[in-house]
Amino acid sequence: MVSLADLDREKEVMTWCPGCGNFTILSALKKALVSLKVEPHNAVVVAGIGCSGHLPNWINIYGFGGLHGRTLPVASAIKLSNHKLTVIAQGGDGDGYSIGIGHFIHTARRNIDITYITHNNQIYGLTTGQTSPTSPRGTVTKFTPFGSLEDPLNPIALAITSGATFVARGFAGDLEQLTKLFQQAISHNGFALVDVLQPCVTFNRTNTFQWFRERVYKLDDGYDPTDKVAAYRKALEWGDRIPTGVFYRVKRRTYSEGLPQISKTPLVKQRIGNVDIVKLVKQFM
Amino acid sequence: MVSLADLDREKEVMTWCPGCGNFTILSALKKALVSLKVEPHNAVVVAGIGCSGHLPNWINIYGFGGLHGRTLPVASAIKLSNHKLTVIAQGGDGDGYSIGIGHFIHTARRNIDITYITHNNQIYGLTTGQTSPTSPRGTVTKFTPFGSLEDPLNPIALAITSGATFVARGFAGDLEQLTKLFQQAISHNGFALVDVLQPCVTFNRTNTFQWFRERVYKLDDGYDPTDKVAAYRKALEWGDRIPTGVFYRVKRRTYSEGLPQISKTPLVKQRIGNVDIVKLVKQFM
Amino acid sequence: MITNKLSWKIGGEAGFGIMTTGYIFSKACVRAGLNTFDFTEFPSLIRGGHNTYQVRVEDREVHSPVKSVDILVALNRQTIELHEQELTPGGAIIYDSSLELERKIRPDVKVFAVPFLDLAKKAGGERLMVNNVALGVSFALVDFDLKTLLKVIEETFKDKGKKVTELNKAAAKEGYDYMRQLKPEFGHRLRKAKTMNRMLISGNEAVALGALKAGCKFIAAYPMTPASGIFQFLAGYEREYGIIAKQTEDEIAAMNMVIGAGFAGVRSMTCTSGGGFSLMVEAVGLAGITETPAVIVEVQRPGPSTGMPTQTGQEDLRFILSSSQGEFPRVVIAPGDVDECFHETINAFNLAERYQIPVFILSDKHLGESRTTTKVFDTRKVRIDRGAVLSDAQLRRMKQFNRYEDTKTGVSPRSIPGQRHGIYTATSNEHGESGIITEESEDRVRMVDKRMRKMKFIEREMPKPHVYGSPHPEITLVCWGSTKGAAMEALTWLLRDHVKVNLLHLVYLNPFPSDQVKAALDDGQKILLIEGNATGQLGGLIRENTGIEIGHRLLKYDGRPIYPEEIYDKVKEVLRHG
Amino acid sequence: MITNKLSWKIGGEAGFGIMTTGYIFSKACVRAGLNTFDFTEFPSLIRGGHNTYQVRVEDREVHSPVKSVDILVALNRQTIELHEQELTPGGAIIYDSSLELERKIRPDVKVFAVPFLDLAKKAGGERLMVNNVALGVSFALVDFDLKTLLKVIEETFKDKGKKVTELNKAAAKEGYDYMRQLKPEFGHRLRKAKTMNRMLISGNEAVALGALKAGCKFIAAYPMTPASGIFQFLAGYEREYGIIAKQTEDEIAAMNMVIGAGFAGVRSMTCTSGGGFSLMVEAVGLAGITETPAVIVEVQRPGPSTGMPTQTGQEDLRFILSSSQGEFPRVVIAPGDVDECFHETINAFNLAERYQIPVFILSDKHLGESRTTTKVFDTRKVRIDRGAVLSDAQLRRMKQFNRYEDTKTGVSPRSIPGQRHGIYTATSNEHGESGIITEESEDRVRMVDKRMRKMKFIEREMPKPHVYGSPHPEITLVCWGSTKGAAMEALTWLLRDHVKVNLLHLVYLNPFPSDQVKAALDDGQKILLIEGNATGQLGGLIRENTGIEIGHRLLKYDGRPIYPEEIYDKVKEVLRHG
Ligand SMILES: Cc1ncc(C[n+]2csc(CCOP(=O)(O)OP(=O)(O)O)c2C)c(N)n1
Ligand SMILES: Cc1ncc(C[n+]2csc(CCOP(=O)(O)OP(=O)(O)O)c2C)c(N)n1
Ligand code: SF4
Ligand code: SF4
Ligand SMILES: [Mg+2]
Ligand SMILES: [Mg+2]
Repeated sequence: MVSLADLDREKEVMTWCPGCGNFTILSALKKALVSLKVEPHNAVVVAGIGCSGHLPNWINIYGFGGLHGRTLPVASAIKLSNHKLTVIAQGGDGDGYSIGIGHFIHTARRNIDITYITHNNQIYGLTTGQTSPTSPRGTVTKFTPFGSLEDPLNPIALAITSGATFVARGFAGDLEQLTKLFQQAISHNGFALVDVLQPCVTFNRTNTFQWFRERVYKLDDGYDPTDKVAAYRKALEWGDRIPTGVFYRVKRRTYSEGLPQISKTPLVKQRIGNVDIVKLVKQFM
Repeated sequence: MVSLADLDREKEVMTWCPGCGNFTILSALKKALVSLKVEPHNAVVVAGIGCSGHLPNWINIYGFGGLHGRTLPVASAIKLSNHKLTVIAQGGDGDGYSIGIGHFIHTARRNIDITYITHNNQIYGLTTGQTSPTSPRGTVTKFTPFGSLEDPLNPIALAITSGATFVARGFAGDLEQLTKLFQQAISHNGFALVDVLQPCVTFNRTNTFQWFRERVYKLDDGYDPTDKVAAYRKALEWGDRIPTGVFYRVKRRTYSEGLPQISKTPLVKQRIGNVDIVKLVKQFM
Repeated sequence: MITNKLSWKIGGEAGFGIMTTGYIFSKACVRAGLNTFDFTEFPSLIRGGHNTYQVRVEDREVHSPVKSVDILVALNRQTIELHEQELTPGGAIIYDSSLELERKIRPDVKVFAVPFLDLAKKAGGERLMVNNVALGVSFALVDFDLKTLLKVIEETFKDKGKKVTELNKAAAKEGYDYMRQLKPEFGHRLRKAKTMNRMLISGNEAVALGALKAGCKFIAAYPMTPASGIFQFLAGYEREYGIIAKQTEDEIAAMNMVIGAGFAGVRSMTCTSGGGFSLMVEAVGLAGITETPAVIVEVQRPGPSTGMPTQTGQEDLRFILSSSQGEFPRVVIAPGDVDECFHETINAFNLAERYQIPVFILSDKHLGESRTTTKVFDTRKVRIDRGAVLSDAQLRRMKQFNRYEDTKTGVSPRSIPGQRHGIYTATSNEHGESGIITEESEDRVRMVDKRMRKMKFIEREMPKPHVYGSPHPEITLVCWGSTKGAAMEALTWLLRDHVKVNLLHLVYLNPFPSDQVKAALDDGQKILLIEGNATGQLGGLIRENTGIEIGHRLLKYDGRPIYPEEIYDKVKEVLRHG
Repeated sequence: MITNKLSWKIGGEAGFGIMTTGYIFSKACVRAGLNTFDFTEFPSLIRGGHNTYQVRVEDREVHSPVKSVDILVALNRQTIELHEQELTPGGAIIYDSSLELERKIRPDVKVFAVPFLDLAKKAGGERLMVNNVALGVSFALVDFDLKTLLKVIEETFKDKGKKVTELNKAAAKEGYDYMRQLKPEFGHRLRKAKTMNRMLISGNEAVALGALKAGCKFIAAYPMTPASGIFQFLAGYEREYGIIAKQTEDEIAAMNMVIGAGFAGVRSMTCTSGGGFSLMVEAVGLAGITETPAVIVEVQRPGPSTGMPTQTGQEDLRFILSSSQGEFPRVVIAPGDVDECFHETINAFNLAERYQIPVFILSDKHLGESRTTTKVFDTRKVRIDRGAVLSDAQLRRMKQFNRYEDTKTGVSPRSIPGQRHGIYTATSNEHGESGIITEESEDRVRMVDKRMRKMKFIEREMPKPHVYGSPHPEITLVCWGSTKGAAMEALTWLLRDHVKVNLLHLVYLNPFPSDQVKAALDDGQKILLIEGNATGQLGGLIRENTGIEIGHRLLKYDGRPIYPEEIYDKVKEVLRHG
């Protein structure tokens, strides 16, 4: 049996600011993995660069801390190389929605069976405070002393548009719900986004825990996450009330399922010692 | 008075395949510019790399043929440098929706006042036939001999989601409508996408002029392009019937309008001969 | 009468099958036991452009095309205008008699105006069959074996059904008969020879075949001329050979995927050209610091930027050598011919995994897309060496597994995700031996030293540069990569002229084989540097590493390959004047 | 008693204002007429990390920090653990008396356990005021001018309101009084001096100021440590100076925007570090072939990949020199101090427009983020030269405007979009003089030659490398960029020791000043190469361009700047042994 303790790396000092929403995300992820009985050596987390990107140092599963914005191609390739692994990609809102947005959209439409967790703090944390694509218009930062001039992106609507087959929003102030969302996302067969509202207590003084607590509510049981237009309608809701939960869910063949060459044996397990190319050579003769 | 002849570059040999949809796009663009009385020296077209990318060689306005997928940043900067210019970006579906999709999304949300024309032939033309992000699943190409495994993107829905303020679809088989759409897009104050269904007669044997003629229809006068959810609904329509026309249109402050520093004089006209930095130097003393 | 020594060229409008036609000509020659080198030229346009396919045929091995042409088949006027001057005196021009020529053709060549379309129609075909008529006409002119030609035509079109095949054959036969009946007098002929076990293959195909043989299971790439052929080949065998060939959204994704797959324990690669590689540069450093094996094939074309997408050049050597911020070990291999393409690709995969580094294959359009005749690749000595991967048992026995253990060779045995006792975190940040981020001075220095130490060990086992020709040269030719072909040809010609000349050809460019290069060049002889770029990049590298400054240079950067004639002439000039 | 020669350092947990505190200390010294060099260290973490700010103070010019510390102010235990060893004998350690120390402090230093929090509270403040207490204590210890300190505190906090300002001042005063009343005996003191017209400025700020002065109107960048300071500075003056500062979605967009603005006639720039620059590589070639002016500031940090984001290094020289496929002219400038940062940035803009090329400013974290005291920049000689831009009248008079006209210098006069008679198309493909795509051999060669020709003319007008020190040296130090500071310090010390030594410092690295370097190194003297990397990149460049191989090397790559002590020791060692 896997326990939470198996996922710990107590030795390593955690460097997130006290009170940062990232702690909850890490806890929820550990709990979800444990509850799903994923063995540590069969899980891989791929991180970007950002405060969020430090996460793989503090969870005892395979980890790959890649480049800023490039989590998804790395994670996709790991999954295709060994689709028996549980593959999780995670990174910041800058990482995923600014520099990395192209990969987000294309990984979604590919429906590669990985879970993508975004630590959406509406700010660049690690670089000490610049606007991110989810910062509200008018946000004042070091880079935008006169207020940003851009409308924020809507990650939920973007995911739906791009073909993600599981689209959810969580809140780092609600460990229980977040854990459940991660469980569902990891269990989902296909590309799953969990966009997490993650207060940055140091650089985002607007979207605080308090601010979110006053606004978030859970999509209720009556909500039908298979209706795309309805999902769009919910996705557009942002302001006094902010819905959380699973916005959209649909079944579609995953990328791996379209590859007969790995239906029996994962790529990494196939032998390469003595590939026979005689037949091919003949073609050139 | 500007005439169509002013926009010609007869000397240059056109190298598109006979019958290619690109010819219509070029004609429509010229007609739109003439009808809007845009003087050739006040217009700039920024192209990507692809068959479509050859266009600036054959129209007598300022042209910039940049990199594959990078039309929009170049076009944006030209516009910000001199917002009196009419700036048009154009490129292929690979250029804009694959490698360049990040710029597409971010330029849209910035609402920079440029027109973006995509030559959407659902294939990579110049590289002699590979799938593009708009190729239907199962498309067989040199790169996907067993059929592509990815669902196509929906450029119209993506543009709406990203905050484009004018979103339209044209068809290279309808010069008149296309000209009108280009006129509207260029006149629109803000980021305008015209996604053009452009048959590639050489590498796309499925989505031919005939194929489209049997399917396209025009959004009628009763359609309200300011209703976002309705726009999504229309955007999702693709198959036996394919809507064309303006899907979505909304007013929003453009990026330039948020910049008081250019409200009087375009950046390029501001004098730089003798910038006074004495005050700033004092700060460091 | 010259036997089995011919340079044949066909030219016509793009989009009308010139490429296939040239291929058939060449393949038929190879089937008949001859050796060929094929060379194509086409602009980066789909139609409206002008294409040529040139086949050099001999009964001995040929390493490069020559500038001169003995038979020119012109399907359009441009072919005559652009290439008439390339004809050897006494050569032949065969052109479509329906073309309206604006001026006389050179008096010193034989002219055959052939009613191509009429003949095609006579055979029951149409415009598209004209090329086959041209093949038949050409074969008749050199009195060559029609049967072999028809056989190759049959194989080529068999997928299109029997009817098409027969029509194509009939067209060729019609052309053949037409020319025979003219009883042309011509100074060249081709005869069957007995050479066996020959393949007609391009550099791109050889690299792909090498990758397959090396056990590459994953290729991620974004389409880019002239590298696409590699991906295309492997994509065709995805199912049969259990490979995943992933067309990505861009080159950034491709390179990051290669790293993901490498991290997960799968041999993986990408292929691209300079512009695409530019986008991979950041991830190359990621492979560097995470010590992830990766094979990157860069098929060069002339730059800067988009440059000339369908032409050739050798301009990216210095770029590849220093690409990405920071310092880390890498190997750069520039094969000189298709045989080296095959074997060095296998080496690349072995080196990448054994040293856990990015390894580059630096090719170019000329090498990548020109087909040439070569002996069937000898796979008997091929070994797959996956380097230090710990077994489950080994991992279990370890007190602590340190992924980046500081070892004598700098190589740290690794685990593969999924192994129970091999859990670790790789990171693009500097880290300690365990893999966890650190910014301590000592950790940093230890890791830099550990990584860079690999270079010493690679250098020791690296194949030495080849030296061909005279043992005591008065002049040494120096070149790298695909220029080998033309240099080998020129070498042969010069040796035949009793010039004391040799050739130093570099395949391994990093680590740089300083001692061997120095030894080869330190003999007081004249030295001629030959490169496909404007700045003499290898020349700079040689001076940087050996102190030797090369005085004579043949630098070509017009997008065309270097021809043996150019080298030959330059050597003569240097020996005369310099 | 040592007057006006002090190395002061404060350390504490990240996120508690150490940076501001150090800045106040330094600024107060400058105001009092002294010279400082500030040096900060912090990990790439927001909290939980450990920060230090070190200020070296003298009454003569200082060019670099020193390793040794005379006063160490420790706000946390780590400061003591990590930095105690840096203290000079007789130095002082001031620490928070509430810290529980695990072991004794060195016996040869003076120890002051100060109840920081109590004092802060006494002044009416809280935890955050502790830093000001430390400032007061420090000033008292060196018997320095409290008034100046209070004035600088006031200026620093004035935006936060009167109350905060007064509290901060009170805290400083409390600390000052506390220490005065202890009547400490200490070997260092600071005294006001009369030097005037001094600024305290960092390299990043100096570059930004240079850009402003040069008429830069457009900066596009993506946040990246340690380059962000440049953007930040300019963003703050967007409105006042009529600039657009655009944070982009990534570095690819940033570089392409710079090119768009340059094409449109606006002086534009970007700033980034190695990883971000990796993503710009493709577009650098676009600037190259379209001949669009562009200024790129790369502020280096140690790689490869993410490496050590908040440390320093000089590892990207070769990368910058060869970045992007193909060959095209570029200028690479590595300023050595803040004055050069300012002036060379202006030069960069002039060169970029005059030669229509990308120009690089290669800085690093140490230069970019360390503040230093310098004379107020002399702007009297600053000239803005926009190069050959055709007027409307000139264009009208032309029969045909050829954007890429083949000229003697390689520079073709350009038009700006919006000019009636200047219409043309720029393209990333190879093109003819008019700008229209071509793949012809001659056009290609003409364009390559035309572009590369610029290098010759740039070389001719380029400032020569500086040589400082003895005219007939027995040893020459060679370095580039930010290493100048430490080398200048060491030079001063060595000259004081009567060592015959000089320093060759390179600011312009491309085109490479081969003749001058050769002349400076060809004297039979010993040569010591000093670089912040592991492979000796400048060393390679020197050998490549002059044939001179440098035998002695001081290479440092632990992420820390090179210290003058290290150079001094190495020189002594080389002179002794080697
Ligand atoms: C190519 C590249 N550009 C820039 C950076 C610098 N950088 C590091 S983290 C970061 C953004 C951090 O914001 P986000 O992704 O939202 O993560 P957070 O810190 O908020 O968790 C940036 C721009 C980088 N590492 N790589
Ligand atoms: C960075 C980079 N990668 C790849 C290429 C090669 N390339 C040229 S055009 C093209 C795609 C063309 O497809 P599309 O954008 O749809 O344009 P079309 O030719 O169909 O008009 C590609 C991949 C390139 N020029 N640059
Ligand atoms: S800066 Fe913000 S996101 Fe980063 S660790 Fe601190 S609170 Fe968390
Ligand atoms: S390949 Fe297709 S898109 Fe390109 S010119 Fe030909 S028809 Fe048009
Ligand atoms: Mg963030
Ligand atoms: Mg296309």
